[in-house]
Amino acid sequence: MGKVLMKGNEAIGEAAIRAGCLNYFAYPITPQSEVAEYLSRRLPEVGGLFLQGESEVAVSYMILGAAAAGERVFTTSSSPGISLMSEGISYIAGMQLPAVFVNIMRGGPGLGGILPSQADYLQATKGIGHGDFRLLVMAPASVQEAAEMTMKAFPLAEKYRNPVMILGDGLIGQMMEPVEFHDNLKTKPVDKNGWATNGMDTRGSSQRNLIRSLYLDPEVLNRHNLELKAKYDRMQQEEIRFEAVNIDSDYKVLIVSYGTMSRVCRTAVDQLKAEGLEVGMIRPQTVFPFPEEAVGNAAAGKSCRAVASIEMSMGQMLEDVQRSVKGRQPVHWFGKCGGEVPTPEEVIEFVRSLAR
Amino acid sequence: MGKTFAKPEALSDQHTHYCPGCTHGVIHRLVAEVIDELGIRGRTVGVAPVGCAVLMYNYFTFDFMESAHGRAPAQATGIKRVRPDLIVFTYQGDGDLASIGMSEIVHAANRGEKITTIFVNNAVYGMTGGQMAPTTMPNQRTTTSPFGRNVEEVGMPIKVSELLASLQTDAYIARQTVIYPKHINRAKKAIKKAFQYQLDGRCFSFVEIVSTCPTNWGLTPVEAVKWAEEKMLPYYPLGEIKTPDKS
Amino acid sequence: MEIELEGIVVVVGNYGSGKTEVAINLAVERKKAGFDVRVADLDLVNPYFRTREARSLLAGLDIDLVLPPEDMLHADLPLLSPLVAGMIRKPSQVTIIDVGGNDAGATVLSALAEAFGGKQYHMLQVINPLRPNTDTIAGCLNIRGQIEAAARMSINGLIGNANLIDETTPADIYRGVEFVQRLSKESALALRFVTVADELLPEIDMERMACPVLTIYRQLVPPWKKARVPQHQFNGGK
Amino acid sequence: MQSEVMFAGFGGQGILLSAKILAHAAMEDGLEVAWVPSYGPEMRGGTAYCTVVISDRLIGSPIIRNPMHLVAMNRPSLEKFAPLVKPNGVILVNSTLISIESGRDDVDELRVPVNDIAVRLGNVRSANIVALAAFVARAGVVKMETLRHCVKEEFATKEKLIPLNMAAVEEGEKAAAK
Repeated sequence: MGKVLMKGNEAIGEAAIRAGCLNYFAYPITPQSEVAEYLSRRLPEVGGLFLQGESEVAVSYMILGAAAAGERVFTTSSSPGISLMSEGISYIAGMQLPAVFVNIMRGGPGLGGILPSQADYLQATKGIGHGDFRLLVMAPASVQEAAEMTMKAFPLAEKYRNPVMILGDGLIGQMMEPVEFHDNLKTKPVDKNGWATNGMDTRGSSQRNLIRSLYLDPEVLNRHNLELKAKYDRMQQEEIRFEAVNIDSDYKVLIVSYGTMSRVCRTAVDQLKAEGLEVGMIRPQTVFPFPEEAVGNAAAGKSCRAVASIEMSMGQMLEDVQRSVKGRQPVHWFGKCGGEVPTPEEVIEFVRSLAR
Repeated sequence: MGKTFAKPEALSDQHTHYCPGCTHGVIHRLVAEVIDELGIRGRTVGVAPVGCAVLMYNYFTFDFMESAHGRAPAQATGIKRVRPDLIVFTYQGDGDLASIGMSEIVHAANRGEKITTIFVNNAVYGMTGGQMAPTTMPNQRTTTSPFGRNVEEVGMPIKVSELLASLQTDAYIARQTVIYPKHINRAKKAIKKAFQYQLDGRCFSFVEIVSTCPTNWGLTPVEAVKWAEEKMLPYYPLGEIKTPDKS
Repeated sequence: MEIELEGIVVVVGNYGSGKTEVAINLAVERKKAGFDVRVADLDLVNPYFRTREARSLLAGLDIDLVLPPEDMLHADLPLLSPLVAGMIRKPSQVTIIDVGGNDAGATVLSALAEAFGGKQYHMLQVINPLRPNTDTIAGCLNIRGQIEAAARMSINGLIGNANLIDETTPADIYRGVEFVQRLSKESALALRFVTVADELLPEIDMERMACPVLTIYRQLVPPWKKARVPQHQFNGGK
Repeated sequence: MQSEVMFAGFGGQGILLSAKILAHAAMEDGLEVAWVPSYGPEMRGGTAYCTVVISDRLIGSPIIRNPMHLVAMNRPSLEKFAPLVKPNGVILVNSTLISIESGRDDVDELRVPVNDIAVRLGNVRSANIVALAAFVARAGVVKMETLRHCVKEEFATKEKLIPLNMAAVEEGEKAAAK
């Protein structure tokens, strides 16, 4: 199959099917309702399950139940809906279940607006629910990448027995671009008989499985948390992904930007280069784990004079960038968060001001 | 006699943590007996609530999972929809099911999820220390209704079974109790019927069990049984409230 | 003056009145005075600062402590162990029952009415006049009424426990004694003893104390503090 | 080489659809493409607009303040967006509904009465295809042949609409030639 022109939302739905996930529970919310609309037609064609839940809260527990039963499962939502799911996500992390959540972010706080935003960065990367846990978070910058990351999310969720999040924004969901589905990203689910509550007969076992997050003994709960932490540490070792743009040049300014915002920054980098100002960019493809070392090394480049975190939020990723730069350079922030995506011209003007 | 008192295979050896006079132990046993009798232990998944029965998974010998407060029916939906061959039940109290989880139970029932719910109604939040529940009786004193449930302020107790029965989707809905030995057989029959409807792929099935909480009611076990009989049963009448066969 | 208490001692009071600290230290004192002592943790309403915090101290002194099963100690569950009814039915020389706060905590006593049936007991209300709601005589009597109604048992004695924890001064102690004596007169409830923290004891003029004194070696301390160790010469605070 | 085409008009004028067909054609021509809608309340009645970015290399920002070209289906969109078009771009004006001019002398202003043409063809709803074809014929951002193919494919599931829309393509192309 060659390229097809698809909306990001549709591509995410199709990618999940291609990845071998045939179970989808969801609740509609703009700007990601197309995923549900697409899958409500598409999943029955492939013998899959589509169910619209009564709320995002309920959906998060349908996901939990299906994941506990050992099946691949995912859902999609947007910022306010993800907040409602955060309770279930916390349980899923505590129970060490694999599941995939897609957040097509919109502006907030509160009802905010339906236009694109990256306002849930901290929520996604620092602790989306109660308790000590992390999600593995991937941030696509194109429809193609949204599809690929969705496909990769399932084996990663199973590898770590942890929820994985695709952190897109309204534009990634709504934009159409050509997309190609690569069959080599299709994976078989791992054997889950060791822990899934899929019925003893299914496993041919007389040992029952128990799935819980309740540990009354404080020492046992501490051990459980250490076990979780070890997984997050391992993600730091094995899962960091990023793209480096124009990093071989003698860049004076380093941009760190992800998702839709990084596309805008890329145009700015190209135009500034044409004008004779070299600008480098690190584009995190995983925002947890964050490419701390790559950003730190790039910031230490000998010609680098300033670092800018450019985001569609009020300096949320900035904290990770500052942490990575470790004081070696001044770190600046530029962004907007009302649904309006900063234009290349605005980014150019800001970067020029840093280079002066 | 010996046979009746043998421990069901579905029940573990562990002693329960329940207070003297609490009916959870009896209801657990009935569920276990039914699962044994239907021969479905190997394909049953239980969903435990938040409430006094939060640790109930310790007392059974088949697959079990914990749920968050009120969410068990959504979770059971998730399991059942992806594995329709499994037998899935939730076991919930009145705070869990009728308050924080009202939305989940209503929609699971209305979708006609082929799951079974055992609903233990003792008119009080047990776990958190005897606070008012949606099913607390008028004028009943609890730690958050110290002057008695004022129905002018907080409304009448919710009759969950009747509420669910009003949905137009097919369902099996029954209310029983286990406060006196004479009730226990009827309760077990209702539970068995509920599981049978699920096994047959028929409909959502729901059994409410009117129960006691001597510790939080501040009554002796004997008094608690009397209180349930005199105060609760007239308001929460026993029997089959809805069957799919009648609709 | 010596503390005189034998048989079943039920310790009740409002939230934060210091019931548990009193119950633990009373158990230690009675043990040192030569009695067989058992303690039941009957606080089902508050998951923090319960008798169970002092279980190693009590075990070291060979004081039997009835608790929910070990694996349930941190459960947010109202676990009424059937053992409690048993120890009321067959009390040891001193059986101390540490009840939860307010009427909510006392409700469980009502569920144990059968075990108490016909038995003599001391039901002592702990009063800290430096707590809200028990800073007036009327307040104390109001709480007494609520607890008695919930427990369906009668309070028949008082324990004065005036303290501001680390900030307690001798003046607080003297004023506290006066207060509980006045309360004792107006309510006709016997004042069984008052408490003084061991650190404060050297500053107290015992001549001014017109009732027995129980020394409190604080056990229920936050994690950054160490519990006090009861001294061997402990002898009822005389 | 990158060009950006902004389609703008009332909701319901088929703005998103003609943009999508253009995006599809660009993809078929082997170009990089991004179709970027404005979504939200304006989709339902007010001014709707949609941008198609076409490039022979990786597309950076899909957010375009100054498009190369504009297809304006109603007067508010011409007033709003005409000043933003880059010099030497094409502005297609739906002259059936727009009496004013763009006011630009540095662009190629193509005035086509697309609604009138569509009505003459038998269905006013084909106006968007007339406009698309006229625009492509003038601006040459994709091959006409590819466009024809993509229009046919778009209506593949509603086969009886194909003749009407193919006629719309022909008439649009003709109008641009005049």
